[in-house]
Amino acid sequence: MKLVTAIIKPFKLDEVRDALTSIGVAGLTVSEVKGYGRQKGQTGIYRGAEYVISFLPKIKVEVAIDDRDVERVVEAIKKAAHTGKIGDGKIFVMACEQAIRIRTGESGSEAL
Amino acid sequence: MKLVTAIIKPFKLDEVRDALTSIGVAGLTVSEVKGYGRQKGQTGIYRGAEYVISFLPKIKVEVAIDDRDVERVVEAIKKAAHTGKIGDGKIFVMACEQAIRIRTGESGSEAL
Amino acid sequence: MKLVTAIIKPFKLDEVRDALTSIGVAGLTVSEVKGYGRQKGQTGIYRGAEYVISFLPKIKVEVAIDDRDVERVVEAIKKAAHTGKIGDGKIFVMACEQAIRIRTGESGSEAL
Amino acid sequence: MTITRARGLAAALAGVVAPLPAFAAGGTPKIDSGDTAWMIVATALVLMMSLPGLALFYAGMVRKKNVLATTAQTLATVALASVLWVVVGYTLAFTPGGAWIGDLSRFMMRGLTVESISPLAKTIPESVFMMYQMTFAAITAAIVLGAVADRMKFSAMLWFMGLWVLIVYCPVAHWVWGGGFLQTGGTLDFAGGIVVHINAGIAGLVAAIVLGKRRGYGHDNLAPHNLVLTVIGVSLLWVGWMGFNAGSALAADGRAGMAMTVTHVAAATAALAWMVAEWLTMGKPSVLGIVSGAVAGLGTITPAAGYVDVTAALIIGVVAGVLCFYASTALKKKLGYDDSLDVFGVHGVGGIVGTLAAGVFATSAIAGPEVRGLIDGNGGQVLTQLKAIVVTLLWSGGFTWIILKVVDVVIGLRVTTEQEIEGLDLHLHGERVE
Amino acid sequence: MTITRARGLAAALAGVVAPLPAFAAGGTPKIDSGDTAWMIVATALVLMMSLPGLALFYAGMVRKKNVLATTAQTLATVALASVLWVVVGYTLAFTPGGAWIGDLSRFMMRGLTVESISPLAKTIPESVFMMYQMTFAAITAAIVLGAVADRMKFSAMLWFMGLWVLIVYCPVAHWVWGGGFLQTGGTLDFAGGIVVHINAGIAGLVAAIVLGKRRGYGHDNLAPHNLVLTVIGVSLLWVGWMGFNAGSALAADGRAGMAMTVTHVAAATAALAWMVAEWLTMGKPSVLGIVSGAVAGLGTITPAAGYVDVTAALIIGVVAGVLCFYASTALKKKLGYDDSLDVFGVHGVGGIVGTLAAGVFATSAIAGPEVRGLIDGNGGQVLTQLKAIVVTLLWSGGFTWIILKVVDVVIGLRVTTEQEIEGLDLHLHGERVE
Amino acid sequence: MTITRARGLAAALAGVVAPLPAFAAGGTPKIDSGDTAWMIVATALVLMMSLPGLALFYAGMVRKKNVLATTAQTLATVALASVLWVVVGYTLAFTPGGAWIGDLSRFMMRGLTVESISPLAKTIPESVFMMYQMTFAAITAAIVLGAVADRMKFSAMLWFMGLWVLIVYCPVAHWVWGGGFLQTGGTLDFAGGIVVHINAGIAGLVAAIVLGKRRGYGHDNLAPHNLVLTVIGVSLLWVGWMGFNAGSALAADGRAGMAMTVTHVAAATAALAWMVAEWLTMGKPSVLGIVSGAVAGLGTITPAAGYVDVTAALIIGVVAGVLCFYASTALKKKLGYDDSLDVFGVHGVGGIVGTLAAGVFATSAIAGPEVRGLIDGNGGQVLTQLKAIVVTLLWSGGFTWIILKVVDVVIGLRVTTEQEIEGLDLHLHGERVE
Ligand SMILES: Nc1ncnc2c1ncn2[C@@H]1O[C@H](COP(=O)(O)OP(=O)(O)O)[C@@H](O)[C@H]1O
Ligand SMILES: Nc1ncnc2c1ncn2[C@@H]1O[C@H](COP(=O)(O)OP(=O)(O)O)[C@@H](O)[C@H]1O
Ligand SMILES: Nc1ncnc2c1ncn2[C@@H]1O[C@H](COP(=O)(O)OP(=O)(O)O)[C@@H](O)[C@H]1O
Repeated sequence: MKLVTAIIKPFKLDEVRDALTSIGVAGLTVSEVKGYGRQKGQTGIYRGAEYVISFLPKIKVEVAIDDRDVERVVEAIKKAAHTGKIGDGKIFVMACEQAIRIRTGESGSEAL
Repeated sequence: MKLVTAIIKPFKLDEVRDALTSIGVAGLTVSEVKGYGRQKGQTGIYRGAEYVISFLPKIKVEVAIDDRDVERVVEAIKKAAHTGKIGDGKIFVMACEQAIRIRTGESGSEAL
Repeated sequence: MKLVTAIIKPFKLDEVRDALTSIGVAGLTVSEVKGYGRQKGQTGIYRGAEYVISFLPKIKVEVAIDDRDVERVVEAIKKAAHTGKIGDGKIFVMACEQAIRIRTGESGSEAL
Repeated sequence: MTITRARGLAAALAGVVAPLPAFAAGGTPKIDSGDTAWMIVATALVLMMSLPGLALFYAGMVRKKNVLATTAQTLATVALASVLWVVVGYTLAFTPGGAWIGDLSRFMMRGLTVESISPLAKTIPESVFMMYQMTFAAITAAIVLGAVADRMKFSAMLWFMGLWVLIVYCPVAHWVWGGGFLQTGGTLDFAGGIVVHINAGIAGLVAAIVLGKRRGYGHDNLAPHNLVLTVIGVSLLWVGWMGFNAGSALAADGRAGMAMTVTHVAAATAALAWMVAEWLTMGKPSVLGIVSGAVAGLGTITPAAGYVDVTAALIIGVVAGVLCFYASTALKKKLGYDDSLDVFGVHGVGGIVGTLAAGVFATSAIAGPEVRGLIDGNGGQVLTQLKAIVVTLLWSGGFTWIILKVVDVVIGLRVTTEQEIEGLDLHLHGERVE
Repeated sequence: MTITRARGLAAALAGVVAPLPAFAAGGTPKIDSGDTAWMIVATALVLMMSLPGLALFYAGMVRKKNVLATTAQTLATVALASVLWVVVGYTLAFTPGGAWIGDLSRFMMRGLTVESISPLAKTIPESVFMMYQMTFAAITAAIVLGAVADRMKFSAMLWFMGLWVLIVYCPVAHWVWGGGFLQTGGTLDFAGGIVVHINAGIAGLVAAIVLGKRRGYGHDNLAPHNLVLTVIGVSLLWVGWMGFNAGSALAADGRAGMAMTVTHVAAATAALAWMVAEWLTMGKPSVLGIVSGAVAGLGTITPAAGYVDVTAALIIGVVAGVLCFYASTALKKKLGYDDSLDVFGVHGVGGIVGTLAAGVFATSAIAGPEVRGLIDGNGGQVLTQLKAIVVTLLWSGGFTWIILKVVDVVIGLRVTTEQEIEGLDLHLHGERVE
Repeated sequence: MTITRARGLAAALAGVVAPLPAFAAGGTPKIDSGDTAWMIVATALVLMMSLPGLALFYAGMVRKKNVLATTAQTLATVALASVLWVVVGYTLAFTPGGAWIGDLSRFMMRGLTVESISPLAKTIPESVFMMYQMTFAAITAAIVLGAVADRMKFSAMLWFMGLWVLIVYCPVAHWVWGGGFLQTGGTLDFAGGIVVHINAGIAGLVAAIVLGKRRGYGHDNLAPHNLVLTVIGVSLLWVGWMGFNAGSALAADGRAGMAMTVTHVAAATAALAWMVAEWLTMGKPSVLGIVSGAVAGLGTITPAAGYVDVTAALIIGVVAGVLCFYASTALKKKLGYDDSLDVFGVHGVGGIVGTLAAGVFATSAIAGPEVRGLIDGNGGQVLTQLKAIVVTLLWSGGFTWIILKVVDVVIGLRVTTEQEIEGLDLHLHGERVE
């Protein structure tokens, strides 16, 4: 199995979720994170004092999937999260050795 | 070493922590996440407009452990987080190549 | 590639970010987490009732990097996040099989 | 003080003296320190209803990304309406003029001194009367905006509200309170069922329809992000409403006391009624329901406040709570418009019900000998009330539509999709709540 | 105005005229616009103490998952108490009747007109007097709920509070202010040390014991989730208390001015005293401590407000701050009950201390010739005060226990464990704060 | 009431009667229930400006980690100033004494009874006058703290504020309102442009410079963490300012009505002016800008409130909004000090502009025959105003500097770097907002 982690722009979350469910992904976990990258934060001015907001709000989507689904899932996220503007985010793929569903005790692909 | 990640129901956190410490786990990291899965969010009605709360609040527990402890840790989480009702969550096991304790510089199992 | 995850003290975030950028790391993702470990939470007293704050606020920094940068990155974090006091945190290194930049579709080291 | 506001100018000019002992001060204008003390405070209370009352009531109900933008709308509307009021609004609404509109004798408040007294309020300084009426104009305009929360451009909002105060509010206030044709025709509106609530309610409904639904309406979660703010807001509205309704007696007397009493009783009753209705039909009594009920009760009793007794207030409270609950949920769903914060369902429906209720329950025992409703055998009063309701719905609804269409053509009413998704706070004001 | 509230009905009926120049208006009832202006506003101020004052004070101290449920309790209690008050509460408490309870002559407020004046308040409309007293009944009930925050069923809460207002509050109010036996016996309670604070404090203690401790008490972190809300709440309580204590003079006169003065002085002093006591014993002055001190000072001065001078207020403030700090921390821990938001530690202890302090520091120089405390050589006053305290503790404590036990048997008092862990907001009201 | 505050003691003692009909009550002290009602309420309103008004205004603008510490500063300062005021502050400021300072005849408020009347306010109880003035002392001190938000030790803050009230506030209040040399010299300061705003503004500037910049100034994001709190705060400041400015008439009369009118008009106008200025120069109208504009307008009109007409208020509003915007952004940046919450930019600049504006726009038509500004042909008034400004800047600036330096040497002014980074809430008070 693989764990696919995507860092995306917050307003793309609904589209990414829809894209994933439409290709059969049954579950995923999201969290609020802050990103730092090529996309520079705006320079803010607050009453005459300038400052740089270096961390921008992003959403992290984690989805555990079967090995054979990796390509489709990555493609789906890529398409749904894409705006073409800097800061669109990243997708990371890692090996996941085991997965267990707590409710039933099922494990492996069954558990996803 | 392994990194065990569990997505659980929020009100089970204290039980999971107690279960883990009782089998000798010395440290863990938790964060608030939102989950999407078989457990469908309730349909809310707010002043006549229906909507689906598709993401439910969950807690992510991450614990790095020695290879030989995997089974016990997974069992402990499974038992403590179990309610038998849909939405109980998942446990993922991944390989962790290296761990370092920042304070002392120790690494490997020493660092956990 | 590797995914390096560091759990650090919140007030060290700026130093860690500066240390990483100064050695050429182009991007990273941070999130707020809570930690449980050797560093025991303070015992609070609220109107005569004692309680233990067992989870302490920590920051999780995730940075995906090339294999050859692991040592330098780990060193940089270690140095920047170090106070020598209990609770300084941990660094975990995991294998990352694939990385994709959503904006351009680049993958592998190019994407970092 | 001799003349209650709703009987107003005509009576005042004719020098009619209400034959209630407490009102025996007679017709000669003379500043009374007690009445003045009360009316200054009543003015402060009504101002508090807008800022921070209404601002918080609304801010708590929107999504977090729009909370500051929502407060900005109330703040800017109150400021704008206030400036327009001293320049030309007051004189249009509250100088004699004719049946439709006042004259310009107080343009830029010229001639106003520390000694001025309006014939409409003979025991307090005119400056206080003018300010008190200003707070009504400001809150009425600000109420409208709840209907279009989350999607209107700030610049368009300013143009809309400025024009609305002058073209819609000032004439209606003149008709009902400034000596205009509805007042001389005998319409009863003690503290603003018609001028404030129907007026704002129908404008909100029209605006919601012209702007269209919020993105995500019907599938996204648009529920309130922080009802604690809404609870603070409603609480301050409730407290401030003592100034709104009891202040409309324009004196510190038994009339004000009775108005305060029935106002509070109707609010409490309607809060419980909405709570029970929701509990029975939806399974849980929501905090939003309780506070919405309170506002519904307050809005509904408003036109009747100085005319009815406690028993009537209990009845009006129950009816207000149940009807507005129905209007804001089942009915709204059926009709399919997206009135974001239920301006029509609460203020519009409440204002109509209350204006009719004034015609039914007004009683000489409370309101003085000239005022009689259905229960005193004067069924015609209900028709008089109905006429005023229809006229106001048409005028306010029609001109609201026209103003919005013009503003839409000239600068556009609605924010872009990206702005709407990412939030007005960041896009319109460059700020966000952590 | 002639008669201050605490001297009340008996004196009023006997036509006693206080020999202070400022009170020289005599015994004939006549509405004064200045007194009326002040009492309408005082009513609004006391309403603001409950909504949003007390609601926020409490909401900020609970955990985030229960914040809306906490506001719902205050909202619903105020609404319910208000309706019960106009139906039967007012007449039970404030009509002559007998030594124990009033009669039913004002049932459903029948006979109340714009001209009505109560013999208990001869310069303001009865409607205003009735409303002013209503706000006291409402806030007293709402205070009780702090003791059982985080664990009571909403339905049980409604039954408890409704019965409590009728069975506990109305009689005690009658005894002390409505011509009952404590008043005729010479008890001094200017603005509610007995009727409000002891009454609510002991009821809270009993309720906390009957309901049992919160889950997690003693090991989980139950600290306040957002003290900013609590600071807003206490600030509005503080401001509103001017209406509570100075309003209890029932007139805008020197008595009201002195009551306001000592009220504010005691609050400020007690805030500093608690702050210093906590700083010395715990190492840090908490914001919760400063605001708790202010509330302790306000509650403690309440029974003495119209009777004592500034020096006494400073002493009362110091004692209140230090004693209530001790009662809410060390003492509570020793006794082992879980009074969630320290209703007994602050209101109960404060009320007792203040009621005794009124017996000690009351002085004719401030309170008029008939009133003399220990410092004026009348040690017996302290015993009179003590008797009233004991009677109230027994009545309120006893009936609170009985009401709760009955409600427990019929519908159950406490939420389920899952509801308590996951939060009342979601389970009882279907809402949450983002 | 005969004597407006700013004309004060000298006139009062001479028994001068203002020849306005509404003021015809004459010079004999006699408590009027209407005036008393209003002044009790005005006192409550000004108290509400500090708690929770100013506390929230400031708390919303700091970072989340310092929000409770910021409220603690306001709370503790108000409590401390109140206690100092009854002990010695009032008698220093408002008893005859000499040109520089009052005497000690009211030390510990000795001799104050329900009948006492101050020669400075002949229609209300002295207790009310004393309390009203207390709220001014408290808020003036609390305003100063905005300049040093986020970095001052709590203990040092207490010492600083206690000394500042006695050494800076009391003398200046005596000079301008208590019969001191600025008042007898003809200075116009209706409600506190000099005593409150310039005084606090310059003290804030000096304190900001003495304490040094916040860590991270110029590169970290120091923007407000929750402007909703700030909006609530400013709204309550705005409402309370009716008590501040209209209350400074010390009576419920036409003067109070005019003061309320121009106060509100200036606030609304300045809010719009700052909004437009920011929109044009920065591209977006921020909520912070709108509310800052309102405060600027309120502060600026304060010294002129009882003396000018509506047209002048509109002009003053525009000038206040634009100038304070400039002072708080471009100018502050140029000068390079870190006045955290713009105490000098808003209150200092606003106070100076308003005090001059009073000299320009004061007109006998509003202010009575003895008062004439430049537009009435009395150019000398502007010089008189200027003199008072300079004297106050020097006294307040100088002694603020001295007090801070002494406190710094004795206990240190600033928190440690770790405390500043991790937040004052946790380190100074052991609490945090979830
Ligand atoms: N090496 C990395 N490791 C972890 N997260 C990263 C890394 N590089 C970028 N990110 C995340 O991806 C987000 C987008 O990256 P950025 O460089 O701003 O834009 P783009 O991907 O379009 O070049 C960042 O805000 C950060 O959260
Ligand atoms: N494939 C997945 N990848 C990541 N997280 C998942 C995945 N499937 C489920 N989850 C997480 O587990 C939670 C519980 O899953 P759900 O399907 O609702 O219930 P159950 O595990 O009882 O079948 C989800 O809310 C989500 O956070
Ligand atoms: N085994 C572990 N798995 C995951 N996170 C851990 C683990 N051990 C410690 N942590 C994280 O590291 C933080 C610091 O650990 P702690 O034991 O308190 O201090 P130290 O690393 O200095 O010994 C913890 O708060 C927790 O977030």
